[in-house]
Amino acid sequence: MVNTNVFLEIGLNHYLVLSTVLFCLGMIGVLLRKNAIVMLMSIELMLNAVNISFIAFGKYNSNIDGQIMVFFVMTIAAAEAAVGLALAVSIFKRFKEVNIRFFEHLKG
Amino acid sequence: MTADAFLFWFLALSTVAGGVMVVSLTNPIYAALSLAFTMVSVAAVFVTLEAFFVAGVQLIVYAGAVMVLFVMVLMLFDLKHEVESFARGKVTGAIKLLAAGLLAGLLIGAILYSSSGELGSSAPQAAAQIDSTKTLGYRLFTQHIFAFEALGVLLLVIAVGVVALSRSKGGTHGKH
Amino acid sequence: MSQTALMSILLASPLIGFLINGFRRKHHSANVSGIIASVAVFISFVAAVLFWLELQGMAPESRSILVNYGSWMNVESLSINFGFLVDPLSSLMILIITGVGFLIHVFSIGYMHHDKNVAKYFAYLNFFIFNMLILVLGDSLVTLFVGWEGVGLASYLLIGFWFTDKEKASAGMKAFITNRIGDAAFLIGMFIFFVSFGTLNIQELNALAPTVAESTWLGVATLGTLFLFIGATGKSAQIPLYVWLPDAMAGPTPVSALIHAATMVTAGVYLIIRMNPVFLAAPNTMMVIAIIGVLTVVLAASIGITQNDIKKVLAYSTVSQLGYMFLACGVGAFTAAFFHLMTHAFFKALMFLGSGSVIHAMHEEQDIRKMGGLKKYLPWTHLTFMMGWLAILGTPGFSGFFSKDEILWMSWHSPLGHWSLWALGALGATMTAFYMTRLMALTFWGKSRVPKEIHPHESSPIMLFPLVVLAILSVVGGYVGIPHVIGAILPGHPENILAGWLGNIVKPIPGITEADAAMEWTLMGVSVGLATISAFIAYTLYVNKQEAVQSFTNKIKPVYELVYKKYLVDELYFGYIINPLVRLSENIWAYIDVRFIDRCTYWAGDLMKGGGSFVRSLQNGNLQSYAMYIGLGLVLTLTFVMMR
Amino acid sequence: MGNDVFEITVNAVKLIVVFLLMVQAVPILVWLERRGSAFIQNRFGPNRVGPLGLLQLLADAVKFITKEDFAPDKAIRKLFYAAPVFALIPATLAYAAIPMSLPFMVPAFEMLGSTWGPYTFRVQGYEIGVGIVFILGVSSLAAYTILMAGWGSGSKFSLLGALRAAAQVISYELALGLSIVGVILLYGTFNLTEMIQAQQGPLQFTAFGHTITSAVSWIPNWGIFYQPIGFLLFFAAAFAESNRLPFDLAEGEAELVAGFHTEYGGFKMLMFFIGEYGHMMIASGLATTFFFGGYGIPGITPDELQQIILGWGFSEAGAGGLNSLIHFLSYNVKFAIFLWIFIQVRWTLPRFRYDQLMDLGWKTMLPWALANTIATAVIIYAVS
Amino acid sequence: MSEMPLGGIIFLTIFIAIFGTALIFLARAIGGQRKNNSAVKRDIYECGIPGQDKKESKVSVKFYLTAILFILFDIEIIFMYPWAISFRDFIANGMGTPIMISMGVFIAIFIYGLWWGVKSRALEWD
Repeated sequence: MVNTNVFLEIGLNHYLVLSTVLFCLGMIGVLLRKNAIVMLMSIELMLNAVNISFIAFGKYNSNIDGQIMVFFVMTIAAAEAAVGLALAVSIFKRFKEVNIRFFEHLKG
Repeated sequence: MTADAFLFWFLALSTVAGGVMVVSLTNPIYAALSLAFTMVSVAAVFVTLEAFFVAGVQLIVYAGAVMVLFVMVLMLFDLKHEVESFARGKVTGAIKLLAAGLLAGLLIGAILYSSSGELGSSAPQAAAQIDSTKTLGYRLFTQHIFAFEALGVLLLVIAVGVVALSRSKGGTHGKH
Repeated sequence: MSQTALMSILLASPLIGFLINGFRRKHHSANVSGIIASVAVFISFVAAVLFWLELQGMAPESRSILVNYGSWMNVESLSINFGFLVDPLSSLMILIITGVGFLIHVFSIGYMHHDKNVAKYFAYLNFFIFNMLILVLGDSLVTLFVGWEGVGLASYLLIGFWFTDKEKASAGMKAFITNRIGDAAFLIGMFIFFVSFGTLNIQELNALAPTVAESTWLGVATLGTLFLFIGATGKSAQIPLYVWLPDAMAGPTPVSALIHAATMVTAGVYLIIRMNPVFLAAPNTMMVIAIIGVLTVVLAASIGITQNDIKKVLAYSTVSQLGYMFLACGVGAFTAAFFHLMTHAFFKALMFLGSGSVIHAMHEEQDIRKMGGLKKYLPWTHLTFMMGWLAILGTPGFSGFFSKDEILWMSWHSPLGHWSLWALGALGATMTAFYMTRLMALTFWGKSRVPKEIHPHESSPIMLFPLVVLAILSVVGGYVGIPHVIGAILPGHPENILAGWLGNIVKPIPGITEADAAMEWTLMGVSVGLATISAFIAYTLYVNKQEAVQSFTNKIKPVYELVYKKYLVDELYFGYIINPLVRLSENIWAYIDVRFIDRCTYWAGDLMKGGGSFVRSLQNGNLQSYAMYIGLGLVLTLTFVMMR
Repeated sequence: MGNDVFEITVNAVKLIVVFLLMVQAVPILVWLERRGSAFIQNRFGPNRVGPLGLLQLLADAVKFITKEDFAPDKAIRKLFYAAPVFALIPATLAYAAIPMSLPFMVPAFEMLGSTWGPYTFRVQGYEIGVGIVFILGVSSLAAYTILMAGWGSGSKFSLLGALRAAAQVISYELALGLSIVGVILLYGTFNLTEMIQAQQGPLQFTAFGHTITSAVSWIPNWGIFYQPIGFLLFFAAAFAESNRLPFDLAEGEAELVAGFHTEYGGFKMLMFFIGEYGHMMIASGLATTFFFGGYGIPGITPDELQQIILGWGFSEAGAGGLNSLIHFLSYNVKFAIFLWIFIQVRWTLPRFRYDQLMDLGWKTMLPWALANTIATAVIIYAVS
Repeated sequence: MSEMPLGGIIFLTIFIAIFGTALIFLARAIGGQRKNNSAVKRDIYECGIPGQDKKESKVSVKFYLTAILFILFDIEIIFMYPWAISFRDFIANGMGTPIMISMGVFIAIFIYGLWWGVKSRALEWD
């Protein structure tokens, strides 16, 4: 059932689908990119996608807690980026390389 | 409603385009700049959802701080020439793409499936959000006060950890 | 102030003191650390006094304050709260702990002045006070056990405080391990009670126990109380687990006074008094307790006669006095036991601190053969020590007299008692008089045998202050429990305040008859007379005729040697218990462990290894493969959820 | 943006006008700066072209636009050309959010056969509820411009200059952000217009439920009297944010040539100029708004002025328009004073060393801003 | 959307982008581009010696450390904004003391972090 209103009446679902698409884009980035820093960036993308759904749910349920959660997610994401980049810099100083193919030491 | 719809589709397009560029551009600096663009677009999406303060914070924290850090670090590294940007192995690559695609499909399916329920594309309840930032502050400092303080401690710990990391002279594989 | 807040202050104050001193353990100032610790304990003491006053204001039947901090564990039928109970018994006990504890903290400021780890020392002391309070106030056996273990730990740490000395460190180990045996028995006793009564709350146990009163040896109450009693012998140094206490004298002397004389070692007695309805329900256990108690009295007193180390003498004296308390418990005279616990806390803490003062003056010399004539160097120490001596002797009018004679009388008079118990108790009292007089004579009186290089000096006022306070308490402490028969002839007929105070806690001995005043006076006269004679003999012998003592000991050398070597109990334990156990465990290890269990595990390990090498191929160290597994798992989960 | 074609059109035109206002201010400022610096340094400055050298502006514009468009070989062309364009965006977006005067009402009127209005147009690009947060967020994007230019030039001087500038900008953003917390505490809002409204009328303190009005009625109720330390910190941080002397470490000539725009010339250079002066203007506008009553006039409230103008015989709408105009002038006077202070400081103070600069930001201004915040909170808590 | 006219912002952004790009092309059209510049002119700026690539220049790691610390402190400051804006409401609701205490704890953590950063010489530029 195709409804033209799908394009004109913007509702919760639109935002959720947008969030899903962004999330999976970020997931592809994490799975496929070899540069550790780009992987970190893809993770940020995923977190942003989740934030969109948080705020959309918050708005359509009239609950401000969604925004507070986003606030927290942003904080944690920034903290994660800080630590991740500090690690990346340490690794770069040591190996002159941030391609994760060179760090496959963690295996059984 | 058409203006809102137009804005949404415009923003959705720019967001997704930015996301695609992040994943596909092989020069990490371009990828980072695309991500910054995506962040700004997401902030705009927040505005369409009437989360004004969070949108501002998204600009300040994500676009203005985190991504600047990414760009700075990439410039420090000078990683213009990437030997290989994408993972080797056609089979695993296909499986990975398939997994992501399946996940997207399943999630969208789930959203559409559940939309026949109560959370359909109905308009939001007309809540009297007189000043959403004040409400946000009120909730943050009453309901979520512990998380708030814990985050303060977390940030402190991370500051300490980052400084310690930047001092370290190498990994666990012996020292030069 | 609400009771919860008061309780919080009472408990938290020493804990905070412990934390402060623990965190500043690198500091070396005895004054600062000591004042922090002393103030912490003093605050607790004030809280204890306030509790006591609050109880005073209540009706005698309802004197009980239960402070519940919430649920600790709640598993099926086991439900334990962080509950702390203040009733007449525990209120007196916390007064003793914090009061005497405070005095000993103050004494320590002077005594530990030159030590480097003084902050650590005070931290441990505060830690001990905190755990002792938990032990005393805990309203269930589990809470009590927490404190029980905590004081054990504090005791271990403090005995081995100078752990760089190997002997002292191993003394701490010995105390700890010996206590473990008792603790194991304590736990078994607890399990027995829980299985049979379904609760570990002391109040509920006390209420439930009389319903199972029995006379067999294998009944619930008998077995449970027996195991608890074994636990008590461990903590309170009774036969057969008393061996750790004399060695525990390796710790600093104030520690010996606080932990190994006044408070911790009385925990076993306190446990029995606390649960007296349960123990009364098991007459066989009571008999065992009385016998063990009286045997300990005699054994420890006889060893005490031969010892030459001032602290060892006091240690055996402590063991022997604890024996009296158990004797009193065994014959059902719980009030008398508690009375003696209290007076003993005063005079024994006094004597230990006095000995600390002497040792301090003698520059860490503990051998009484190298002392003598210290009276003129240490007038205050001598005076206060003499008060303790008079008290322990049972001199009429001093505190020890009232409590000890109460015990002796009850051991004769109680339906659970026996004339032989009295006889052995009186013998113990005679021996006590002898060795304490000997100690006095060799240390303070007679000619000085002090080596020339040592110049004894009186201690600082900060150390004398606790001595004086405790001396006063040793003298007047007995007047709270004047026996009925003496009260009857005194003007105004003072009542036995203590018995009245504890009336609702301590159950009366079943089937006790009206006291025979004439008989009581006679027995009192006999024991006092015997003690006087023996003290007099000791005085003449050790002040004037030391040669006679020498020649006498030479004549009975084998016996003397046996007693001097503490009846070779340590050697017995080593030869017949510890070494065989070690050999047995070695064999068990060699045959069962190596040949059977190890082989099973190797086999299982090989199996796992085979499987692992397959799974390992999945774990290739590539982060993105791992992420892919997560993603695939997500897809599968979602599919499953959607299909449902 | 509006509910009908007319309003949307007016608003769009208004936005473009605001942008052009900002752009055209730059040559004037450049001229002012050159003449001003010459005055300070006892020189003449540009005085040949036109009266007082005023036509120098035009000459400069012609020169800029006729320069050869040039990029070095090692430059990354995409970034190199995109950076100056992006330099305009954050400054303009932020500047458009600052209210410049009272809104003016347009009564309903007939046009093309239908009734339009009534309308209320604000004299600013757009009104934003979370104004401060928006301005901070947008101006934090300026770091990208710097980094893009530095990286895109392919020169080590540019890169070093860009990194320095970025590190400096973000360091002072902390002090800037924190110095504003006191202002937010004071007014309890993020909205700039509400802040200006709170500053109207004579100075009055409210403590313990009593209101003490200043004895001298013409002293305005400005934020500077409540937040003097906040103002100093804000203004100093704003200097550093706009990379002006004494904080222009990004372009220390002796070490870095000209910083991140070493390789730029001609019109691209001018765009960076516009961006930089734009930041100056934002800082001046915000300082005016936070601490000096915005477009308000000391001693008289807009309503009183409206009554006075009505007394001159104007219609309601005409009086409103004139009122707006007078307030716009009031705003611009304050605004110009701050801009002059910027220029004066640039030609008065010497440059900091880089370590001094970072120390000042992290170890002096940040603690002071924090102390200011705490003090403000405690006082507000104590008096209410 | 009354609180943030998104349309206006986007319109202005796009307008400036187009305007700026147009100006650049205009300048290029007027100023022109020469095809045969000398190698020296096409090189990046250097003072008297052959040009050095930016890759060879070493950049202090301090820059990124400063940036990371900036992020962390920036978030803490951002957390103060909702507090600042609702502070008067809290006081009006009689919740002044709890909010003062909780923010006091937070600011204490902030101050400790700053103090630690200064003490550990992470903020030293030498």
